[in-house]
Amino acid sequence: MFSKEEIAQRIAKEIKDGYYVNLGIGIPTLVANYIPNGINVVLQSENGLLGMGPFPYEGEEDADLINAGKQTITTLPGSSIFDSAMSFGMIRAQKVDLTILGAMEVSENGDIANWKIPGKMVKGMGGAMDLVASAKNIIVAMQHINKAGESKLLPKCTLPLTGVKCIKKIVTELAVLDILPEGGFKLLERAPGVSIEFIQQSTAGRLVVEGEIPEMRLD
Amino acid sequence: MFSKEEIAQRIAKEIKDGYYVNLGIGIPTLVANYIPNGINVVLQSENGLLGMGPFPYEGEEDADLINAGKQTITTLPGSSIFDSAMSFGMIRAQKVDLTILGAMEVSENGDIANWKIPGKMVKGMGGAMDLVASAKNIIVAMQHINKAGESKLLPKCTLPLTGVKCIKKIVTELAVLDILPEGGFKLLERAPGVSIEFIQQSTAGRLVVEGEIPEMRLD
Amino acid sequence: MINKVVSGAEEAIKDISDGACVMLGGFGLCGIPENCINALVAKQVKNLTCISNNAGVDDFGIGLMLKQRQVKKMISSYVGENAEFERQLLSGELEVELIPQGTLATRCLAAGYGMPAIFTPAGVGTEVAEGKEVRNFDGKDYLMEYAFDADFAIVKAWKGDTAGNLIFRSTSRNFNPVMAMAGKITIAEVEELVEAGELDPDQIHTPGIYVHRIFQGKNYEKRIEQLTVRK
Amino acid sequence: MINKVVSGAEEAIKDISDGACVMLGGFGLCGIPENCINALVAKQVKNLTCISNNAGVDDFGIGLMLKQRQVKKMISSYVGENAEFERQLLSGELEVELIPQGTLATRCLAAGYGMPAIFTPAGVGTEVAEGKEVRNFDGKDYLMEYAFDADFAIVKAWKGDTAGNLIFRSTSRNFNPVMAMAGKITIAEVEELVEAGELDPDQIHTPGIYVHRIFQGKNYEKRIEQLTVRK
Repeated sequence: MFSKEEIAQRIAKEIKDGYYVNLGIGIPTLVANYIPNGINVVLQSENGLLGMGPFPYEGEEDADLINAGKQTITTLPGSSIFDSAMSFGMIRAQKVDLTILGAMEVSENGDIANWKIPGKMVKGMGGAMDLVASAKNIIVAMQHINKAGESKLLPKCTLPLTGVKCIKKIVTELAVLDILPEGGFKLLERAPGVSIEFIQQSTAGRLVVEGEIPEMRLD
Repeated sequence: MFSKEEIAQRIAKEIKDGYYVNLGIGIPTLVANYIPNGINVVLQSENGLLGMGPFPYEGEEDADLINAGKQTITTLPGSSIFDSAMSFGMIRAQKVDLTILGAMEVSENGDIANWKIPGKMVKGMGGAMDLVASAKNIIVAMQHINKAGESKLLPKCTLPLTGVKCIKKIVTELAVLDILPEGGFKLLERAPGVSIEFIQQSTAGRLVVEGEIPEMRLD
Repeated sequence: MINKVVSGAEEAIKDISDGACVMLGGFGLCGIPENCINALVAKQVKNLTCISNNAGVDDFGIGLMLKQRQVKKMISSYVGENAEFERQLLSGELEVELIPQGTLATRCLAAGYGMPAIFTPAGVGTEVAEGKEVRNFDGKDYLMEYAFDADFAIVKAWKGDTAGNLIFRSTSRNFNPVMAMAGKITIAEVEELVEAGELDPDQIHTPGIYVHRIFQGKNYEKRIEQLTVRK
Repeated sequence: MINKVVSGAEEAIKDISDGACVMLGGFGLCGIPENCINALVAKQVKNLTCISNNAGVDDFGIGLMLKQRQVKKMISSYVGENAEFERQLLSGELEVELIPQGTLATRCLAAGYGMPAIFTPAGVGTEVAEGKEVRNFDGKDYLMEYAFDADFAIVKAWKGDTAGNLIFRSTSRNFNPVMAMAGKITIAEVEELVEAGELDPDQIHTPGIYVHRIFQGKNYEKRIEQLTVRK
């Protein structure tokens, strides 16, 4: 099984040179730590920044410079700042190459639910609905099974949706899976030591297993 | 009868302190010369400038700084520059208080034609259609009668329209007229020495004359 | 040039009265109009509809207005970082309309650019789409969303001049420029107010035509919500 | 940061081929991409659809392309400042679509902001409205106009950096930022190209994400169309 850090590390391998990438809160944020050397990537923060740099050193934080998670950050040489309308404009116009975000549930046709649990306090969707509706390439970083041991990869989402038919790829503690255009979770890789049977058992939606399924590699 | 300069001078009296004003090409451009002292006005040039200043002194012209008529101009303290989308954005959002433009024809219901003469080379509407469709207050500066002696204030425009039901006021070499909400040219003032009969005779559309019609004053 | 300067927050908000619809710039606590919020709290104006990406925290920002129950309705994309908000929401005292962040920004842009409605794919197929017109362009569905119609917009800029021109600093820009364009009356508080002519016309983010009142704020706290540093 | 620098105009336009739809920034001759236009003239690419507010003059700007009959169709708001243009138009060699200037700008904005269509009152009740959807909002009629879909946008900026960030100077900004956002491939020529990090992030007009190729142009003529001076 993979740790959160390893999920992030595996997702980082999907990032190609020259990509503009938007990272959601949680595991996706960790992806930034694993971008391979020699790969030039620009991180977009939807509150209005291209070229998000690392956290500042203590004492160098700037209250005017935060990311979409409201954390203090830094800029990089070549960064640019813009307003919220332009930020979501470039997202809608699909100028951002890759969006990585977390999910509570994903369905086998690519629907995602990640913003609301009925009966619980709702904090809001923030920019998630804009991102999933607009991005041409979305990878979900999530746990395969919830704390109650139930699968989060479902035939159909049970929670209120964030977006429909938008997710392309999922990386969990157990596996890497693509969403097939015709529906279904296509198993691509399994985490080291995790059997296909266990993945099958942990996937409530339709799992498609074809041929040899290699173990995920992080190198 | 009024000269072009006098038409401009009369229109300048309509400008109130604090107005943002867009001036079209021709007589409207001359209005800038007659804005009374003590009246603070900001001129908008739709190619992307607020706070248009006078023409530059010889040798001080800047190829990057022109107005919508492509003339070299200057900025003023407090000027701002923006792109064409924002320029027409503020026009559409009615942030510009007054638009002054020329016309080939105006109809008694406030339609205007000023961009195209069938059979002649068409140069295009530029920003005129945006301006007339958006502005809350439009004054037309025009000749009452054309070179052939025909009225340009008509029951209905004969030329292709630039905008419909948008003109509020007209100042010509003969008269100042309002367009009535229910249609009709309401005579407000006549140029010095011009009789109501002559204005009547020069107005093909419905002219409304009520009560005393004072002479236009320029002071 | 037209002079937009007022004496301070109190004068700037003097005609914001009970029941008004007010937009407030900022993202989290970053770039919020601290002086005007404090003045609204002091004025105790009630039944406000507030359009703001977030709702502040318990003891800062819009949270201060919530504490006094001055807000009837919040229109935001992300809220709930304060306990009082949650209490009022769950008890039904506070009405909340949650909308996608990009939709929020673009509905401001639409108002500022005189576009009555815009199309966005955000929310298609979700509860956000309920009751809204869906339209397909080139095989993709979009929701039609209307321009905001706010009585007042209150924004915070870094520098401003007497003509109302604004320059924002870093990511405190966020919603401020689009809201500045969207208010019927726009109030700007700035950290530094200069004479018209001192700002480079090429570097102005919000032209003065969109700003009706401007003043130099004071005692900016600029609280940091998530101080995060590296070793 | 991603490096967008190419060697010059020739490389920048190398894949613009016959029949392409190309947007060109500038207002009159102010802020036009002189180097790229010259390269397109040298390349003799044909049957272009050009989206540009104006069409240059006889011996400068897009006029040079018209002279060589490289343009099949012009989409502009104001043209006819050159005799060859008029000749080709009257003879039917050149197709011309005239659209209101604000509609032109906003259809660029729509493309750059991922909005498939926008509403504008410009042209309602005129021949511009023919065949277009009219929609009433709050008692006022608007035309629905579609976002542009251009293969290339070519813009001219004052300064740019290796990451593709652009800063424009004075009113040579005009259509350049909105077209920069609207091209599937955007090419920027700049008067001064600097390293990433040399431009203030707060002062960038066009973020590099919208720019695919950038180079420092040379021999800018910057011709003035209407030299007007005071005594």
